[in-house]
Amino acid sequence: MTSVRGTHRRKATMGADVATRAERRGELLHAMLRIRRFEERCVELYSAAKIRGFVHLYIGEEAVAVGVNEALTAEDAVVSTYREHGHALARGLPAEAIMAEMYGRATGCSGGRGGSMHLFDAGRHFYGGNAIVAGGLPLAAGLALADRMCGRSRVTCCFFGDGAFAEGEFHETANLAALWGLPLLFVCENNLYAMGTALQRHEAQTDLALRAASYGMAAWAVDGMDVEAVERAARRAAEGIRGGGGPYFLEMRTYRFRAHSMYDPDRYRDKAEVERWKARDPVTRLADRMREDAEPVEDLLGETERQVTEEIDAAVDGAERAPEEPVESLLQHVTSLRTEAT
Amino acid sequence: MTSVRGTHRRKATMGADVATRAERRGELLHAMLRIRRFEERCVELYSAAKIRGFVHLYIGEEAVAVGVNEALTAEDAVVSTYREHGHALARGLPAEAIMAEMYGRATGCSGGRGGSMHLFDAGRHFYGGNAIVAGGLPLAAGLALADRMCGRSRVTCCFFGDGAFAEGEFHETANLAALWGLPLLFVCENNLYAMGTALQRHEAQTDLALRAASYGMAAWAVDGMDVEAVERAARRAAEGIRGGGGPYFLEMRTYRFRAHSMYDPDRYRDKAEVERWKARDPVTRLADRMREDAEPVEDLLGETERQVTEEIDAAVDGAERAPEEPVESLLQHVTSLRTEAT
Amino acid sequence: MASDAAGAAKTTYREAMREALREALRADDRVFLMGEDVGRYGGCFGVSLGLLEEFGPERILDTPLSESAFVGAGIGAALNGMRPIVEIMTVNFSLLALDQILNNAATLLHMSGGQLPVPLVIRMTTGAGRQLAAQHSHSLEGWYAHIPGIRVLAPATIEDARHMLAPALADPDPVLIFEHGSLYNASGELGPPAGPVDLDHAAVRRPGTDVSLITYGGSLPKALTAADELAADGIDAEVVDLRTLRPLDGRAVAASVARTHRAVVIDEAWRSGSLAAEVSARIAEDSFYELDAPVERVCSAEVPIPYARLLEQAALPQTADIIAAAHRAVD
Amino acid sequence: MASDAAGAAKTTYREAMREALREALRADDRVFLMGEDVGRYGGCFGVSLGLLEEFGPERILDTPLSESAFVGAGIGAALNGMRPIVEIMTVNFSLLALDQILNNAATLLHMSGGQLPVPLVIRMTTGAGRQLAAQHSHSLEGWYAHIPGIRVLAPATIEDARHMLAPALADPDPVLIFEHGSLYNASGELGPPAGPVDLDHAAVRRPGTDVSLITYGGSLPKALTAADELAADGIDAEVVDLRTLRPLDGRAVAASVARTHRAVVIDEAWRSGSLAAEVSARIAEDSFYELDAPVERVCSAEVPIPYARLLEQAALPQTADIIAAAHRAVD
Ligand SMILES: Cc1ncc(C[n+]2csc(CCOP(=O)(O)OP(=O)(O)O)c2C)c(N)n1
Ligand SMILES: Cc1ncc(C[n+]2csc(CCOP(=O)(O)OP(=O)(O)O)c2C)c(N)n1
Ligand SMILES: [Mg+2]
Ligand SMILES: [Mg+2]
Repeated sequence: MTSVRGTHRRKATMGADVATRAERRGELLHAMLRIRRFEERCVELYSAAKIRGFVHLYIGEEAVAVGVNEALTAEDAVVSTYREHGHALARGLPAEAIMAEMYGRATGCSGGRGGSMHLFDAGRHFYGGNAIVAGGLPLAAGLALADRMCGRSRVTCCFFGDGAFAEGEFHETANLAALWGLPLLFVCENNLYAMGTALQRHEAQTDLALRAASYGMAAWAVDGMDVEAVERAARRAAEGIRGGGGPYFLEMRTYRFRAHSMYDPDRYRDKAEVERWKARDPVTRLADRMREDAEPVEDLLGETERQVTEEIDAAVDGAERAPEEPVESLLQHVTSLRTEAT
Repeated sequence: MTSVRGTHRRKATMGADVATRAERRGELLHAMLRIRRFEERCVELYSAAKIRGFVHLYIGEEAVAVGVNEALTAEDAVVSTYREHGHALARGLPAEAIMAEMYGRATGCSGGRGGSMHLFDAGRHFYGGNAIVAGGLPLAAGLALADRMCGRSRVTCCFFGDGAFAEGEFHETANLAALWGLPLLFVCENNLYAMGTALQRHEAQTDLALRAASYGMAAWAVDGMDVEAVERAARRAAEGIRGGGGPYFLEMRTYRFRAHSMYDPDRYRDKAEVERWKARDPVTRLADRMREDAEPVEDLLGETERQVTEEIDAAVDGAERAPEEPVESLLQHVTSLRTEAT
Repeated sequence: MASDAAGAAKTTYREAMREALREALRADDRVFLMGEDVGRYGGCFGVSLGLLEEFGPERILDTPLSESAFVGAGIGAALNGMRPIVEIMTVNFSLLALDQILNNAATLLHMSGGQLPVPLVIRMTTGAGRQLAAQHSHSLEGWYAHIPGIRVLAPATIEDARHMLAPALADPDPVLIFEHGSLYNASGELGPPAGPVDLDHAAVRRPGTDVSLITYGGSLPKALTAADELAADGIDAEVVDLRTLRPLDGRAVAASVARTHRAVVIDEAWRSGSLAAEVSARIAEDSFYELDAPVERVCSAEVPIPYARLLEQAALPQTADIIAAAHRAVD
Repeated sequence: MASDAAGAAKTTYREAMREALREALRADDRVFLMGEDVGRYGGCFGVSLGLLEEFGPERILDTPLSESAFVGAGIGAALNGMRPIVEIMTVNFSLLALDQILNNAATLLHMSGGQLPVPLVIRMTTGAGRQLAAQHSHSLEGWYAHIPGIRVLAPATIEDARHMLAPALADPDPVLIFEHGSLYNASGELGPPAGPVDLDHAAVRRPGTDVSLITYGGSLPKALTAADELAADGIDAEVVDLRTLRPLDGRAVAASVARTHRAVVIDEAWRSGSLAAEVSARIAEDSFYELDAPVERVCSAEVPIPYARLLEQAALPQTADIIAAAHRAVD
């Protein structure tokens, strides 16, 4: 099983063959920092009005996308939300394709039609990018159903938030997946808030793994700020799914360090709460662990920052120089064959 | 607390004052037989094309409507489904108003506009009659919310089927009710089938009470073929709700003896299964229990049959002679004030 | 289906649909049928009776009551190489899946810049007339015809019931098929196939010169009856069956109006905001200088469809209403 | 809100809505506001900011993400004596509650033979123009205007934002209010109230004699700008703001067309099956002999609204399109 990661990165394998622990951790660190820095650049570009629309940052939650992705192969499918830069980057979408998309350029990963909330990459089985909360879940069940029907041993991984848990679509999909034993990995990113509404104000039972288990599927809560814990849990779940164990549910306990979106003045959270969670920053946490384990980290960090900056600079540069999608192509892709006659 | 029951019946009180056990059982028997015979007459009238549309029979499930109703006061609200003759009769809607409705007459309890699936009685807080599976659940939460907001100690009782359990609306309503502690009694009539789909083919976890409990509300399974067991459970739940204990969930294990609707050739069930359940007929079961307890039952049964027949004869007679709703009134009640300008 | 010597077979609309399903399931392993009670029950209107026995539970999937999830699952399966046919029992319940249809099925192709076509067929029953009351009598296909990215079909004849499914499955994009509940028992001869149905064009079901009766689906039989009766009054009505509600064949409509100069649009939906409004607007806009009289619309009264037979019949478009409208247009 | 000496106050559409909510909550204990993030967050577009602090969590209810349940709960609460105002963040998400709105809110009164009026107000944002892409840019108010039993409002001015809520709450039946997202920041003077807004009638926002520009909601400012520019070309355009999309004020439309004999209908929805189709059809049907030219429709391109600014702008009706259509109608 090959993990799918960012561009020009060496592929890691699950076995004990190649990578030492330090190397593996270095890769995880790289993957997380890449997301972090990419999004920080997005903020700047948003302020500079280069990027528009709704943009939802993943900063703080990087361990989830990166850790889960370690358990997926290039054949597996990912269904995501509007907060999906991290998922897309971890999945291996080129930073430039994502950046160009946010610039609304023709070279964007959705041809400029999607923007931040709708990143797609059919070749990488990255099915987007859904801005209807919980709207990706039924779709993910269908991807998994097709795999089962065709006897493929793929996993479909569906990311969604704690807020999505309350929607009827979650319930219907969980029931369907458990009933039919679908090869579906539910990854609930419980960041304790649905926009401004705290978990305990939108869920009667705040132990989401417990609730999910009631459908009769394996379900665990995971420390979503610990990328290695995420990876372990995701691997175990993915193996279970590949072995025919039906759907698995992972509740990732995580936190977003930034506001819900660029428009959100973030009035509903206690600053102290945010600080407490920042103390568990998945990037520094992994770096600290490496230090504790006497693994070389300072140089690595410096080199990683350099590589990441270089990649993002190139991405921005590419996006800046990319062509706009011509207005004449507006009606293209409404349907596959005809230009929409109406 | 006064129980609300069929027409011209003596009101029973909860206390130990009036009714002996035999008398109480006699009343339950009467209420169940009334539903049974009413629906048997419906079948005849349907064959004679007096009644049209979709008609869903409750035969076999009478203990649920009758037992639950014992726990409700005249102030409490009931939200029902398209299989609601039993709920409506137990609630005290006059048989004639229901029959006239099925005849499509002006004197019907919905002015002929609703038919079998849409019985209403605002005065009796009987909110229908919903033919969208699970569609009544959100509405019931709202009734309960208003009661809580106004400090009323009413219970809103919402009936729905096992099939409805899979719909997103159930999940959303269960979460909302448990989260907000609404005075809502969920009564899930688990008759093991949603149309032709057996419970184990539509629910991943077939223990519905267990699943409901996962929302953090009290939830029990009840023998829905035993009217006294139903009554006990419903009373306990209603008391809990009135005491501020939030929503309760009762899974009534029951069975429909007839096909899903008049159109259903009932191909998907094992005849032996139907027979096994018929052996647990709630009417004969209660009668048998009375016999075991040496309570007089034969005369009572005879007298009850006589009364019920008389009532139903009168209902049919009334419906037959009732006026059609004039076609000129078609646009009435589309809106309250204006005749719908468009 | 009983065949006579000439090869024409007596069949019903229901059987024709079933034959179309059977043929599709036989022809392509990627095709499967999914929905509530399509299997053991045989379909709520009996359309899929016997298919479970023939094709097995891996290809005829009974779903839980969860319209959003199983329609969404159809979309996902279509994205992932299958050719699902999803049955929603009736259009009334399709509202619960409308988000999936609009925001995923219809939108993914464009939103992904052309990467994700969704070759999905969704079938559902529509319409009133059987005293099923307000929540079971909607005619909402006009709403679906508003959505870019999907194709909307309304087979009104036994031929179309039999032969529209194959080209619908061949379409790389989502296709919605609306089957009017009153048509299932319609029976007639089914001739030898005239090739796959052309899904881009309306059909003139009866040529005429005095007035165009433009309709689709369950209202077609009423329009044809009206045309017969109008003929007795000396009015030669042309009957146009739209067949495809999206993309709408505006040219066929304009061509008919160019012949007759008068038009009546018949649609069982509520009048305001109906598909008939779109057709009427197009005629007025595109055939303004051809029209000799205002376009007439014959639609349902704007009222939740009532149960009582007389009220229901009064609410729905009737042959007499069509005849009266045609007279108004012609006089 | 800053008042000047004359009593006119400078305010925004957003503040006007908020004032209307505040007034309603103060005036009637039965009124409460419920929806996603209406409380602690202050409303996703900031409309209800501060109301939680003023009225407390029993009257400003943050709900879970469950559109069907909380809209249905609004219906139930309305049936049981309350006067709920339910906010759905945007019309895009309202699809998840459409079954409740159509099959319960709009239908219960009639289906119960007049026993169960539903005095419920539902507010939601609609429209495109802010690069929010395909799933956040719908203009589906036309669908709602198809439903018998409800009233559909589209306040396009600060006055209407301020003064439509009270009569909406006084209506014994469900009222849907569509607030175009591009209007929230519109600012202007709010004069002293001219009495409650008449919810049955359209308003002529600019009288004219040469052509009627008929529109509503977020397209009104564009139509007014177009009228100004047309005036420079010597074309005197009348601008009609429909305000109430159901029941539609057909008389006001006909009266305007009787004055101008030419009409352009502007609507941000996709053209086919838009509300503009209904308006166009009505004009063609009711004002056939008044019309000197085909009705023009200026609508959105039939495409999921794309993110990229140029594409999005190309998809939406623009002032220049309105001007061009008016020229076509007049020439
Ligand atoms: C059906 C629907 N309702 C409401 C919204 C508006 N909205 C966007 S994100 C969001 C919060 C979602 O919270 P959660 O699922 O926890 O994900 P998070 O944003 O925390 O990652 C809301 C209410 C939406 N996009 N879709
Ligand atoms: C949303 C919706 N989907 C489908 C149907 C068609 N339908 C009517 S009753 C029914 C089965 C419901 O089963 P259950 O909830 O168990 O109730 P029961 O009929 O057994 O009492 C179905 C599928 C419907 N009315 N509404
Ligand atoms: Mg969250
Ligand atoms: Mg059942």
